[in-house]
Amino acid sequence: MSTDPPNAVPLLAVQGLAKHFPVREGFGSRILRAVDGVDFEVRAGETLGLVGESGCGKTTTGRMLVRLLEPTAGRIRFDGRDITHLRGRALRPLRRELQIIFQDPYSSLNPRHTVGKIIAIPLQANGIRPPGGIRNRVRELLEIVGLNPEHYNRYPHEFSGGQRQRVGIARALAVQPRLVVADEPVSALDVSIQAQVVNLLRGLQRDLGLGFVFIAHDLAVVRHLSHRVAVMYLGKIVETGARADIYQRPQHPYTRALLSAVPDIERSREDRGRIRLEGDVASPLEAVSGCPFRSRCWKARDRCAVEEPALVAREGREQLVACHFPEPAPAVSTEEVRGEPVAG
Amino acid sequence: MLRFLIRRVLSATLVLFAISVLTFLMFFALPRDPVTSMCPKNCNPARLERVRAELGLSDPLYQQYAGYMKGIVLGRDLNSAEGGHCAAPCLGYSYINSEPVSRTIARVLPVTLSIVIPAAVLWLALGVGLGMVSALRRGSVLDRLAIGFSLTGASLQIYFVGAVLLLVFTYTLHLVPVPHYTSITQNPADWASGLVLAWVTLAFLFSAIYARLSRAQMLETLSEDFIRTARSKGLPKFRVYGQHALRAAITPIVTIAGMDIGGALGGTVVTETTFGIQGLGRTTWDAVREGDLPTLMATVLIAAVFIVVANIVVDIVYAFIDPRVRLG
Amino acid sequence: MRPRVAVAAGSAIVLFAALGACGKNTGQGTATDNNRTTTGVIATDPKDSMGPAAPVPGATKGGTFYVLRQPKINHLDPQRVYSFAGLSAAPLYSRFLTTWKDDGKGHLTLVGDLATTPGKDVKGDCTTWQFTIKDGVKFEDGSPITSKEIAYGIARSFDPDLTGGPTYLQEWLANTPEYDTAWDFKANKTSLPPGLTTPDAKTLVFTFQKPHCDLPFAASLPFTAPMPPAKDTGVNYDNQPFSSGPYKITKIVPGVQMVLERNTNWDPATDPVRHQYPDSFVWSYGADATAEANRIISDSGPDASAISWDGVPSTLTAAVAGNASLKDRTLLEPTPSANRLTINMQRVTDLSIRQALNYAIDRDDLIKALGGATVASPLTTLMPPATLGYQQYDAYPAGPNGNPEKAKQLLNGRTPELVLGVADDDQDTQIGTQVKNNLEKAGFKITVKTIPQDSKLDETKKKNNPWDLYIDTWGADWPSGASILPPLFDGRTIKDEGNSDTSFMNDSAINAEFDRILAMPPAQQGPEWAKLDKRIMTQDAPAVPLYVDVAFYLHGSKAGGLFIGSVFGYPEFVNAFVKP
Amino acid sequence: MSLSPVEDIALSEFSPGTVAEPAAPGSGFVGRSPGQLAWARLRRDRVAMVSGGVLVFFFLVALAAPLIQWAYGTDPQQQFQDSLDLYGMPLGYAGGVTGSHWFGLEPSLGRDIFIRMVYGLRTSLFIALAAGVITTVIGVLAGVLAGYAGGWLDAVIGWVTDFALAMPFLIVALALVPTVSLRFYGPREAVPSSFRVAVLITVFALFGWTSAARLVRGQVVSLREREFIEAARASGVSTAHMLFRQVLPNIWAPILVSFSLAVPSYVTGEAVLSFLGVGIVDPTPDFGAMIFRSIHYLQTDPTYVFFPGVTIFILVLAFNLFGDAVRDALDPRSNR
Repeated sequence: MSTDPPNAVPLLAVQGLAKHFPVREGFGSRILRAVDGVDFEVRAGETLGLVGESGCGKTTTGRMLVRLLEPTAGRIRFDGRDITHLRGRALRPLRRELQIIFQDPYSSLNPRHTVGKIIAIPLQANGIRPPGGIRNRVRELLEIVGLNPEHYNRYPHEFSGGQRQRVGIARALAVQPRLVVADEPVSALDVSIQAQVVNLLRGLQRDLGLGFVFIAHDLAVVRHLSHRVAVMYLGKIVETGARADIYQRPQHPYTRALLSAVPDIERSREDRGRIRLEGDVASPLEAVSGCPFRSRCWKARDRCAVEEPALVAREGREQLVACHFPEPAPAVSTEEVRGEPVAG
Repeated sequence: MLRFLIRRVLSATLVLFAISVLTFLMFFALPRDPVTSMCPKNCNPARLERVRAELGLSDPLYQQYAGYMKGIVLGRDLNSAEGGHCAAPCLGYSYINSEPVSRTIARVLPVTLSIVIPAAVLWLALGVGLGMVSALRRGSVLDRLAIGFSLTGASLQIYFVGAVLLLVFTYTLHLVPVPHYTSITQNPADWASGLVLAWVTLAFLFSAIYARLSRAQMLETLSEDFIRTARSKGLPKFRVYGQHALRAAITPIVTIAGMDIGGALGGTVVTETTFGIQGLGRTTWDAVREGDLPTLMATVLIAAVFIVVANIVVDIVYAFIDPRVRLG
Repeated sequence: MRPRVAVAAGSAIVLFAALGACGKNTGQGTATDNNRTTTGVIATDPKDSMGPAAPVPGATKGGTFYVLRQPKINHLDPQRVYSFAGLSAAPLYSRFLTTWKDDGKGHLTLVGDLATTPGKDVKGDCTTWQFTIKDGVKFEDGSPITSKEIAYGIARSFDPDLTGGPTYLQEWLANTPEYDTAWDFKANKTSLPPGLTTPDAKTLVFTFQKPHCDLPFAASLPFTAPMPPAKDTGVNYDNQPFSSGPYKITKIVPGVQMVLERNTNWDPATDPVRHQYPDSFVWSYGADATAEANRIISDSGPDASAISWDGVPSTLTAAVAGNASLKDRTLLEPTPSANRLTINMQRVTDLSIRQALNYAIDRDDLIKALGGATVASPLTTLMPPATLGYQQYDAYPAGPNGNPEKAKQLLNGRTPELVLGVADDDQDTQIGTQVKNNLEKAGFKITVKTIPQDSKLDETKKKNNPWDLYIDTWGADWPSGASILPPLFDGRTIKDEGNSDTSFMNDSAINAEFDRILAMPPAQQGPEWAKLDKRIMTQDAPAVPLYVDVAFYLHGSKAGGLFIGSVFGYPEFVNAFVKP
Repeated sequence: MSLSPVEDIALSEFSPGTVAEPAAPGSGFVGRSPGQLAWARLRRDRVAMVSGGVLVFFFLVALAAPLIQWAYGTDPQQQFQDSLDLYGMPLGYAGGVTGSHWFGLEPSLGRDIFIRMVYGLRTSLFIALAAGVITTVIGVLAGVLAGYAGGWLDAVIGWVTDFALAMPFLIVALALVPTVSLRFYGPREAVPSSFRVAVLITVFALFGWTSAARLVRGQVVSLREREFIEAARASGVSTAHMLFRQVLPNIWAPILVSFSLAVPSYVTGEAVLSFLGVGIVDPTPDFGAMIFRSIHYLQTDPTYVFFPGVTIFILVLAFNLFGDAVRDALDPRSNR
């Protein structure tokens, strides 16, 4: 469990961030609104959990944060500087401060390079000359992420998935960034390995004072790392707040549904009160009218079809929710925030 | 999609335009003086000059080119030796063949179409079928035979196989008539029997390439996660292979098939020469050798049209079979 | 396993190619009769010009005769016919002023065709020629052929649009090579060119400003075919010639086939040479020479009554000539097309070098390189043996394989460096190799320079062309020395380009001889040309005579009455019939 | 046939270090690169070794042509027309095969087929290899640029590709050769065969790069989506590093395969051009020209067809098999 209170100055500030992809179907052309106006802030050393089902736009958001994708609209500020449309050389300094860990440990490592080289590339590309030499720094990094430093000359195919993900983490850490976007870093791993990697990240968070934007598709993984959590649905944030608020008092029906799906070995299947969402996810291709979640929401009323709910604070808390009919009281049985990781 | 199409068509038009200009220029770089072929045996420089002037060949090149292009779009008046007015699309008049080029094209184009289209159907069916089956029955005797077949086919040449097939089936065993062309509307049976050797030869060599390609593609696709997932979900084997795998494996085949068929429609010089059938390819070759500019321009442009159209069709088909592809 | 299967399958196919590679070739074969010479007369007895033609032994009526040929005939319009295929086909559907009675064995008689005689030299000085048109000659629609239609045909040959045909009559009548500016056909369609008159419907008179004793020969070319002015469709006439011969064209599918059927208005009694045995002739286009030959060898279906017009390709001769069962289905004759190694006398001015070249040449091996005895037959004279009055001689006797020693002796230690221009196609470059290796044995240094095939003829015909040696072919329009030696060696005709005198020889004594012989009556010229031939070779050696082309044709077992024409050396169809 | 990477991974999962080369104690771990693994797989592949050996043999023969001539005792230009019959066909058995003429004699000119094939291989393989290398380099550059840069550069390269594909190859070749040779050589100078070789290579280079370009572009477009490319981008590497260190090493397999297919196609393509008078002309020995010429003698001199025919078949087959083997070795997944 993280201890340091979040810093007061936002390191990363995102306003109205949007990404639209043109999609051609048959003989027509439509716009896919992958991310459609997202606001959040991350303070130095703080970890924001970004949660949502696949296809909700969280990965696209992550890619835009590290400027691998060009935002369609909105603004990204890092350390007070507008980085929304930085290009080429101007982007270089940012690369040293903002790094990314990828989801797929198999495709994120160049199979033709040794892990040593993979980790060294960010150093070389950014002209960083560590005091002991690049080679020593790489060994150090391998040690930090829990790998044998003598495996410097090995190729990715000689490692397991978990080991590879550690290499990916070492690469992200090489330039000593202040913020790391972790894009579902464990979802491709076996459950037993997931826990190891999550623990590694927690350690890094604690020891290096790193800030994370931790992207995940379920709330379970995020719980142990995040100071704050944002829930995304169809390219929008539907609820955001401090971890404890989100987990104990989820107000948006979608958050509730997600939470109910968190496996909990201590309770029997019957009294888990799992909410099964029915209905189809609205297509991100269709023009939005009203609440995007209404097609699956059991509380949907006429108003939801007409008016889109704004992301605002309800009940005077620092918990923002975009719902006309937010949950009034804690209804999920996961009352307390558990300090232990989900597994192992 | 519509915008994509428009852009592709515009780009293709530009390709055609560039090719027509280049062909025109190239033609005048050819060592042969086209006028000599229009001048009787004992023609002299004065007469050559006069013929040249009459045919507009002493006009500046750009003017000649403009005249030619105008003919295609609007039609134009040719001089009396060329049969007078020539309606759009006017491809000009060939002194070598002493007929309007449009007549030559009308004659040879169906020949090439008749060779290529059935052959393409054959080679695609045979090649892709064989490749799929051998991928699914990997390691079996059938697979090995198919590999042997495709390696052999891919290592042989049309002129070689064609000559041997002709010698064996036509001249020695008399099983197949001598290759010839009859219009399909006139006598479908004769049409088929006259071209069957050409089809078989083309199909043999091409299907070999397609069998190799589709086998490799199929194997690669079969090892992809989504196929394994589909199988593990218990979806019937036939549906998985028939729909999912085939669909994914066929995209690269479509690309290559488009290029091959487009190119072949533009003329199969070697095939036509091997089997002695006068199609578009041979006509192009003859036009180059004989310095027949109007025929050359027409055949080159038609060949180019086939290739660019095939490319566009491939892109469209691609978008339909592989929804992942965004035409951007 | 994988490679074994593949290799086995592949080898099986390749081994197919090796089938039949087991017989021993001992070098037996049919040799060409190289000694066929031509004797020719101009008929003096009007009976010779009368029909009907003598029946062909064994000929029967009926059936369809097929002619296989790769490209279509480029012109069918008689005023534009000049290709050998056209000259071969035209007599089937059109008649001319005069024509050759040819027995296929070298005996030629020039007779009147539409005319009652092969022309009458009115004044005895070859300037005025009169023809009388036969009675009973008709077009395919039954309308009579008169001197008017013949004159119209000749008149339209002045039209510059109607390219392709010969130009003798036009140039002689207009007395200038610029005949089409001297008399504009399009502006004067209702009148006749200068010097051509039709005093009445039966009489046609040519009046020349200069003597042209060869007129009766020239009149045998198809451009004297008649045409009713109403039927003239200009350039499109190529696709629908109006028949005056024994057959009429009933169907043309361009590039595919041409069908000729009996013309019932043709009267055999008026025709001294043509027959009308088959019901129809079908020219079918497309197959190449190899395919044609193989079809004929198969001898099945319609191919049994067919001839392959493109001849037996040299790559197949061994299979055809070595096959005894095909012997009675082949036609093998030397033709009048003479090939020579032209020496550019502007560049090679030293007679002894030109003579050394003549001694050095190895005709035997050259002919092997060309494809053997069925492709070419050695020649030591400028005129081919098929010329009237021909005399065999060898001015530089060196044997069939040449005499490099004798050549070296003449060169006397010099090493002349000569450039041989050849077309850049496969066949010609091989011949270049052959000639180079051959001549270098005799002490020459030869550079083979390839010239783009399409332009080779034009380039070598240019005065001041940069090459020393090149191979030329001459096929005369009629078998007289007059149509061979003066065009090839009269130095007064040399112009900037388009020369026939590609040796660029200009010997005033020889030029005077040309004038002297040309003024003689055609029948007496023959021996004089033969003498002059030898004199040119001995005195000037402007070329190395190499070989004449050999006609080697194959026809189906039911095709009869075929022979190789003595005038052009191509198959003739006037006697053709289909065996039942 | 080959150890798949799955097995490698599985092994490393359980006992890291066992798959590595048995390194001397204390010298640290040295991993085996994919290239080394591929080489190891290739070495264990019998087909690859046999086809590779055949290719090496052909190259050696081509290189050692003068040496072979010396040992064989016959000049490629030497004519033996005394051994031809009156139709110009070789006397004796099987197209004139004798102790001194191992593969018989050419009809017509009567030159020795064996020694001309040896020299012809030299010409043809040189042209094919040079053209193969040049077209592959051009194709890879164009493909990588188009695929990686996308946007207008992709559009322009795509357009040029379309243009090159639709361009009338024959006409360009036929117009180019005489025009260019006129520019460089006088009307009385023989055009040396080296010049013709250069022109042929140029013609192939002008037209042959498109398929490699398309292939590479496709590969790069799909690679571009791979996360390690994004990772490199996030690391702030330069474009050159991206193209040559990240992208290129991952597309060697298709490049090598397309190269191995291109080379034999140039051998046969060159045959067609020679036939049209654009390629290598007599008397320079050329394998492609020989094959094309020999086809016409299928009925009368099968031996003449047989030896060049079998040789090109084996050559192309060896290229195909070796190409496949290389692909399997580099990218074992495709054969899994």
